[in-house]
Amino acid sequence: MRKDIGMETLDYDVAIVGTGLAGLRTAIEILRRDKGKLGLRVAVISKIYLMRSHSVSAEGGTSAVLYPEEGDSFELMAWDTIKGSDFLADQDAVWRFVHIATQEIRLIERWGVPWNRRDDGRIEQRWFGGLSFPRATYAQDKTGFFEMRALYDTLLKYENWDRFDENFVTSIVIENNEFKGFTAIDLKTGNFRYFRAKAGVIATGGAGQLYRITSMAASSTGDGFGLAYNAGLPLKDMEFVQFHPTGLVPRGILITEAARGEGAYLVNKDGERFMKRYAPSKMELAPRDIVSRAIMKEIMEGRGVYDDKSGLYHVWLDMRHLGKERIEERLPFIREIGLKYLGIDIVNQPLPIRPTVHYNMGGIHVDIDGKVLNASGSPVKGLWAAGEAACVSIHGSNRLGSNGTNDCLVYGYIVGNDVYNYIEKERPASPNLSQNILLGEEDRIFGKILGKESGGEDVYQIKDELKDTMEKYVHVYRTGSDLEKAVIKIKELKERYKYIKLSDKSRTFNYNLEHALELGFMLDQAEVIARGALLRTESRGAHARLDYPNRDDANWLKHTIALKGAEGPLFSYIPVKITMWKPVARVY
Amino acid sequence: MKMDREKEEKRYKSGLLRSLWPYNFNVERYTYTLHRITGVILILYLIAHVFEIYHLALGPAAWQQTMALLGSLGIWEKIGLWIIAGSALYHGANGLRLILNEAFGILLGKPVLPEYPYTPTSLSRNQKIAIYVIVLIVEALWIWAGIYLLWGLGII
Amino acid sequence: MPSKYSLLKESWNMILMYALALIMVFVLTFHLLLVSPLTGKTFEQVLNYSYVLHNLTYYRIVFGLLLYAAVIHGLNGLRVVLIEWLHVKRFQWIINTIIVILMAVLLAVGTYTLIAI
Amino acid sequence: MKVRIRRFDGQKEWWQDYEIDAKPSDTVLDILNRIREKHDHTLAFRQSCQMGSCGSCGMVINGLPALACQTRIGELKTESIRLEPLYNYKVIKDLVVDLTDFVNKHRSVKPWMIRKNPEELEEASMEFQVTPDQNLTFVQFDYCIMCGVCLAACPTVAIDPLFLGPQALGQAYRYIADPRDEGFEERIEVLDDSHGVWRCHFAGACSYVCPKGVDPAKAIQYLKKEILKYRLLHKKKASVKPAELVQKAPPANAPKPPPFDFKIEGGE
Ligand SMILES: Cc1cc2nc3c(=O)[nH]c(=O)nc-3n(C[C@H](O)[C@H](O)[C@H](O)COP(=O)(O)OP(=O)(O)OC[C@H]3O[C@@H](n4cnc5c(N)ncnc54)[C@H](O)[C@@H]3O)c2cc1C
Ligand code: HEM
Ligand code: SF4
Ligand code: F3S
Ligand code: FES
Repeated sequence: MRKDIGMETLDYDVAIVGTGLAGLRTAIEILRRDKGKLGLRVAVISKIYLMRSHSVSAEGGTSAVLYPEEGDSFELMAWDTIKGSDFLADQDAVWRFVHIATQEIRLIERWGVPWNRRDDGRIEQRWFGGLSFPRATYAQDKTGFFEMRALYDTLLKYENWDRFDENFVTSIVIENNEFKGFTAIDLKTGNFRYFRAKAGVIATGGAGQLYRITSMAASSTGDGFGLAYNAGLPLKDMEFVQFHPTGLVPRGILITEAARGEGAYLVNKDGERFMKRYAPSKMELAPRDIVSRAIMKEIMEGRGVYDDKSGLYHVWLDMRHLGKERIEERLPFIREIGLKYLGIDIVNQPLPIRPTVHYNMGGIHVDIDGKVLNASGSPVKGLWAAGEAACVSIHGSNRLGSNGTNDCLVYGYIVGNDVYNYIEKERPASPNLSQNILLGEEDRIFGKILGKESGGEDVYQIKDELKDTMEKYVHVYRTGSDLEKAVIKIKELKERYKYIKLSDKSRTFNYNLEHALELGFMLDQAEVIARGALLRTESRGAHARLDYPNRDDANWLKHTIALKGAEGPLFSYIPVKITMWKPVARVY
Repeated sequence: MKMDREKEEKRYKSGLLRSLWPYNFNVERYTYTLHRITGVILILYLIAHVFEIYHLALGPAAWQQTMALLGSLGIWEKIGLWIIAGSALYHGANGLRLILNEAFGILLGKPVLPEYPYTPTSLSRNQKIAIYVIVLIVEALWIWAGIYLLWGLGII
Repeated sequence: MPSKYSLLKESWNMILMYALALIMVFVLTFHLLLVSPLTGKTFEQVLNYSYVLHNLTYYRIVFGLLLYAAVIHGLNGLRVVLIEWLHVKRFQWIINTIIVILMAVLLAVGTYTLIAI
Repeated sequence: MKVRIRRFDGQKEWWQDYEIDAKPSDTVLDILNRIREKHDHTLAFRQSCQMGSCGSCGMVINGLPALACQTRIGELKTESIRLEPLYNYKVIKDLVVDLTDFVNKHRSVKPWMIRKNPEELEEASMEFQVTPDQNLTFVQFDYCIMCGVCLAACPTVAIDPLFLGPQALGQAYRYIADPRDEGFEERIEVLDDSHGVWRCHFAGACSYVCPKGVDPAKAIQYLKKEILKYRLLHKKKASVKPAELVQKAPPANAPKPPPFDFKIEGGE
């Protein structure tokens, strides 16, 4: 080992990477069950401060069945979810998911979430896209933020965990199908760290930064996907990238679906509520893929509005008829965003919006308990994934609005319990690992990337081009020729990535290095997404091909599995679990 | 340019300066600085004052001596007393406002749903009015005291 | 982590601060009035030995109150400023001790003055 | 547009000037990103959500602590921008400051739900019933995104690093005001300390700069009032009890999914 580099080994029972809703909920569940019984020690790792995770941006709501006496039911929620997913969801997982969600909502209520209330003090719910019953529980339009706060605060209550803010995880160490820990860089000191743990949980969220117009945080670079992919684990259904219909022009900041849930209109250039042509019964409250496509169609057919400042086409989101009082009570953040970034007050002006990247339906291939599966479909010992990073799959090819946060909560609960049971039952020993793997990883980062003096490629230049490529070719509507272009361009970028040179050589807070590593992950994912989309010759949910406009259940009712090969990803397919409803035509 | 940079450097490091330098911030932070400075001035003066009055107990001669000693300060005695009078006026008036704020929760406003652009109710119009009233009254009394002390015009 | 060295909870100190401040609003105003132009005297005249002596003996109770209120409030205030400025928890008791001694001295001198005149 | 940035690389500090073209609608964070991507890769600053809800990007902009992603160039109305790391923190590199103390202070005030009977936080067959009006008594303080900007403005924090600071105190009050919480006595044990709530002298700068309208100054003054009430009159805030779940039959006209094509086994 070189002298100038410090390497620490940190011993824990459980290491959790990612502290969005999923990561925090998992940590709490483990500590909550333990209560000092086994004295489990948990490491909570995040590349930014724990409470800064992207989940704080979630706005609209969290679905759960709270009022069976008013006509809601588990069956109905399951049906909505499955129909919304265009029947690509695993139905057994959905069935389990809808049942746990209710308890989660009430539990986090007790931990402090200030849900909006009815007059009698019970939790209020509202409409969301694709629902048959208004079951999106909400706290104004900062739902995710308040949930994060409650979970973060609750986690502080427990003793047996250590926080590792600003630790960037660089690889998952797996030997003989057994999880052995994570390697990470402590951004503050630049030290290399090995988290030796008996169990690991990946909850690193989505990859919105692949695109230019995105609603996701700068930290959402989908590192979890890259980590798993590089560790030889399969990714599932990555070509399904959700575009949220209403992103604020030009940046893509999210205007929550709750705005439409409260009754906002989508209006084109001519002042027409165009949704009547695409989803006559649900109108603006159709699922996201349908509305996104509708907006893009309007724009493509020349009924969009041109914004000369940004050079983008958009449509209007009109909330003027809601009235100031209702907006202030239920959508204050949206009003703030409009005022803050465009100087537009939604009380008396419509907002310019267009689809923005929002969610990755796909993710790390896991089973119904959140255990990460390997290439042959059996669980990796000691490794779990939860939240947006994992793909069970509950959301199939299109997630319903308000089903993301409860996925995180429910799977946080399930995974936390599963991890605890595993440790309680099997009492695994602390893994030991040959030093060589660690030295190799250390050398890759500090020697080959940070230390390299040759080459002249610029990280940010490549990132820019990648974003442009994805934005141009792998967007809401896709065609074979576009996707081919994307694949070629990404290949070229990957080649150039090998010659990057960092200009920041320091150890403390070397964001240059972090971005370079992230870019590596992003290029891999972009390739998986574009190649997967090219192969899937049908239109399903969020994946809409202009050259194959119809759903093709005969050939494509199956999940895509992508594995890292020597020359880019290798694809295979596994069947969808259909236990309740057979696929039918999806009309709204 | 170089001067400027050094000044910046100083402001950056010193906790006491940073604490008492309210430039760029809200009125309340100015009142905080003043309250603190006047409080310290007053207590330092009080210590001296107690010993000053102690000479009263030693008889007229001792008292005259003390007065003479103070008198030898010339105009500075007056200026000093004027500052102390001002301090007492300001500290008392602002202290009263602080008591209303801190101990009785008055002038703060109820908890609300914040509306963008955020204007905190605790620093709202009522608070500002209270401060300006205090400043006005103190200012007026202080000028009066100045006329009285510095020019010896006792009769109204 | 309640500080080991604060015998009283900090809130009692502050209650004292506020209560004495409220008392002082009246007695200090009174004191200032006695040396103000409203007395119809010039500045030299209000510092006259017999005038001061007369006031102090005549309103002995009021001035006693002012002495105690101002010394306790003021020194407690000074203590606040000092513990914030020096902010080393281990040394807090030193500050407290100095303040208490100073308080005792001032109150003794002041009380003696009020009694002796 | 000229941008002056206070830089620090672990040993030396210096001001660095950049010349950037900017639109009035750009945020300061956009400018910083542009500098990092196009001009100077070594510049370090934090960011995440880019929409003013995560609290990463607090810094001092033209002498006033604020969020970079929420400050538009047009609003600043100045020809040049001066950026410094947050005041009153230890600077690690460039605009990145050390928040360890800040986070620990927050934790020390027990910012979590406390019930006399902890079991009530473990199971939840039914929610606590809190009316919208009761909700209003604390939601404002729950808006805190933990950006730490308020501590950079507070004059007491500037001299007293042990002072808990407006964020922690505001959060303590957030839970004290919450009708579901019963941890008042436990919490004031920490707050009523020589570097606790009484070191706030209502400078109000915290509320003045808070980017989310949390108004911590208000919370702290109310906190003082509550503590005085408790000490002098032995009064505590009232709390609500968890309600019982009442199950009722669904209405006849409830929407129904299509019948199952298969029989489901198990489920939860
Ligand atoms: C704008 C917006 C609004 C939304 N609104 C809703 C809504 O209304 N309702 C709903 O149900 N869903 C909503 N969603 C979706 C939902 O918010 C997300 O699916 C969910 O928050 C994902 O949470 P997570 O815990 O999986 O990951 P995240 O919250 O994204 O957290 C990822 C974590 O992983 C860490 N991490 C990543 N990489 C690394 C690494 N290499 N090393 C260390 N740590 C790492 C990050 O630091 C972070 O802590 C919304 C999403 C967006 C973008
Ligand atoms: C009308 C009379 C007075 C009133 C109403 C008053 C009020 C107050 C109040 C409310 C405070 C607490 C401020 C806070 O912590 O928020 C305070 C602090 C203080 N007072 Fe007074 N006071 C008065 C007179 C005096 C006098 C006569 C002295 C000096 C002898 C004095 C010295 C101080 C000092 C040193 C502080 C601490 C300053 C600080 O913490 O910033 N006060 N006063
Ligand atoms: S109170 Fe306001 S300024 Fe302080 S940390 Fe919270 S959000 Fe930031
Ligand atoms: S700025 Fe500081 S002094 Fe108090 S009111 Fe805010 S905490
Ligand atoms: S980047 Fe999240 S608050 Fe600015």
